[in-house]
Amino acid sequence: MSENQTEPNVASLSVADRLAAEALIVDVDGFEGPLDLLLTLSRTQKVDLRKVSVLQLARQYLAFVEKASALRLELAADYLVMAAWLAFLKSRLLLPPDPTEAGPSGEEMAAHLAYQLERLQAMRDAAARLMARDRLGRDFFARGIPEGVERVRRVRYTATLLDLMQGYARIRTRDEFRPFVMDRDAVYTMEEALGRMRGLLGFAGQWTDISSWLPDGWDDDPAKWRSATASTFAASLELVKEGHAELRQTDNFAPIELRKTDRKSGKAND
Amino acid sequence: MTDDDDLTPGAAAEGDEPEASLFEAPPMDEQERMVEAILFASAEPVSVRELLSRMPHGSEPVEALRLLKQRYQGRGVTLQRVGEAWAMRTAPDLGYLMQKETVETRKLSRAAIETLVIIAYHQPVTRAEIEEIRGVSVSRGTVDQLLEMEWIRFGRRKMTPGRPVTFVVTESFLDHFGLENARDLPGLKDLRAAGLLENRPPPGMTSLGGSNDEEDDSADQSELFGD
Amino acid sequence: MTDDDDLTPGAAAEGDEPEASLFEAPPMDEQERMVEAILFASAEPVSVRELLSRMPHGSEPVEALRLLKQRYQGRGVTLQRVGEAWAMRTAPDLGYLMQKETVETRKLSRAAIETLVIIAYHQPVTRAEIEEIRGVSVSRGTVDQLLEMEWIRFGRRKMTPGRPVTFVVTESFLDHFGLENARDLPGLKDLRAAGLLENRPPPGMTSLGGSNDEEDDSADQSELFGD
Repeated sequence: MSENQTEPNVASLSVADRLAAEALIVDVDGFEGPLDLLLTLSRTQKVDLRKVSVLQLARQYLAFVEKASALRLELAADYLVMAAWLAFLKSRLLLPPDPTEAGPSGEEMAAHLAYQLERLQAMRDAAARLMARDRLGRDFFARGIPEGVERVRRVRYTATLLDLMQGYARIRTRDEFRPFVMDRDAVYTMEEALGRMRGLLGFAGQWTDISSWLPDGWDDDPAKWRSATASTFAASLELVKEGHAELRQTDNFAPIELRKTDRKSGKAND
Repeated sequence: MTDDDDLTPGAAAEGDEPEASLFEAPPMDEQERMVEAILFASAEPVSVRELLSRMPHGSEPVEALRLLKQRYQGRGVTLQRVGEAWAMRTAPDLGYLMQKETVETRKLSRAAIETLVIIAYHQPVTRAEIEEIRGVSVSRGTVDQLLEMEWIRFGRRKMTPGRPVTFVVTESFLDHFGLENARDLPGLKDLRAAGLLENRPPPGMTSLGGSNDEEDDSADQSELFGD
Repeated sequence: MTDDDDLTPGAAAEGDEPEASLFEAPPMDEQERMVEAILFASAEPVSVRELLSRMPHGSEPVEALRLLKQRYQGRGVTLQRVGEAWAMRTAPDLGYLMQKETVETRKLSRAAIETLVIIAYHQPVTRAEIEEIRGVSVSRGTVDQLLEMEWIRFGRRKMTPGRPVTFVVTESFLDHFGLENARDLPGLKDLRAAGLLENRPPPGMTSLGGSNDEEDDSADQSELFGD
């Protein structure tokens, strides 16, 4: 439908318009989209944007697109979408309103387009004013030798109760799992027992309970007592074997007694 | 100079505790010296909060700033408010003496300038809204460039479908253009009065939740530019 | 402040022509503003010659410097001579404002935790005893750190040869860990129940050593915290 209507319109463009359109075609890449192009076109109307004739603008735009396609310029899809929309708008504006048709009226659509153009222009004016302001590093300046703020870092250490507990657990478990070594202080060796008994044997003319042969300080702690007793008994057996002593036990679990051998005699008991 | 009302004690209260200090605060003229030294030393604006944290307990930097601003009135260096912060800057009329210090700012493309301005005047604004205003899609590079220059940053998401991110301008944008705050943008009031800062939906779109959008916007804007 | 004599007109004469200029030089207070702005914005100290070259014809920077120096006397910023040049510097007595203290919270090292926990469980305990329990020597730094944090302190000397000092935990240690007294520290059994001691001890070892130890502990502790 736009075909038929745009044809005569192209012809009706003023010379000035046509020159403008041609100029535009040359820098088509320079436009920031269809709205920018429309804004530029509207300037040729030399009117307040609020009074711009959207119908005329639509014609100019469509003519521009027409021209561009005639010159085989590749127009971005945006431009073509806008062209289609403007063609639709134009038809709405030209034809009497159809009460059965839903949607906004041509006037509403035109008003919105005018608003968009005005808003874009307003932003451009604002941009010009903003960029013309005094600017830092061009018109006013910051301190040239800033004195940096020295960061003083203070470290605060923290720990939680859980950290403590884990630390304690770590220490305790480490103790429990150190490589196994015999705890020597609780062990009375047979060599020690033998040495001690050889020295004392000369005084043992009478039967004496071997528990009295235990060294001092080894009878209060059960572990030490056990060790000393065992070693003393083993040492006694060794002395008997060597023939220096004899042992006897009068009954089961009775004390084991020992004395040195003066004369040749057998063991008292088993 | 017109915003001395911003320096009322009320404005200070926000950041600090309503102290009954154990230590006596230094005399006000000493506090003024302190603020002077801190601002002088920094090339960047210094916030009131930062001043408070660096000055002795019980100090009133806002009052000190007020006095200092008076003292530097008309001098070669002036006290300039930048958003929530303050900076010392040379007087703009002496810019011609400073050719040596002039820094060549990267030339911004027209697209970048327009995008920046739309963000400044419409903030917080979504990418879709910027595109709607410019009538063309916003290239990623443009936004990246502005973000990199630290003139814009992301604002909070909009409460509309898809929760799109918004853009707002930064303190260093204000600093660069010598603006005390975003309300001081040239012509902002007129533009708003003319209805040119509305996010007016195309006709026929209204029923689609466009009106909701508008409510959000005006709420956001009045929060930011509110006066 | 002691070098005001450098700012006598004589010193200025060296660099510039004593001409009766065609253009009228700006008023002195304007020149003062200019010097102020130039010194403020310059990235390095500025010589009188440089000031002359940047200021309008007929200006007298030396006089302007003298006035400016007076103006900044006693302020938070001072005008200082740096070799042959001039610069603005923050007043030396306000140097402390140029520091910003940040507090960083860090976890106590494993060595420190172990030392601390041994002191807590075995107090009063000598350094030699700590080393014996930990199986490694205790570094001076670790003990100093704990002393500095005020989590441990010196207890009385032990009545053993050499009368070594002992360490005990402090009130603030108890405070920090929410303990009423050191006896509230969980025992080995509690730790095991809580799964902190997962591995089973060799059979027969714990019942003996463990219980003894714990008895020892409480004996030691009651000596200190006794009630």
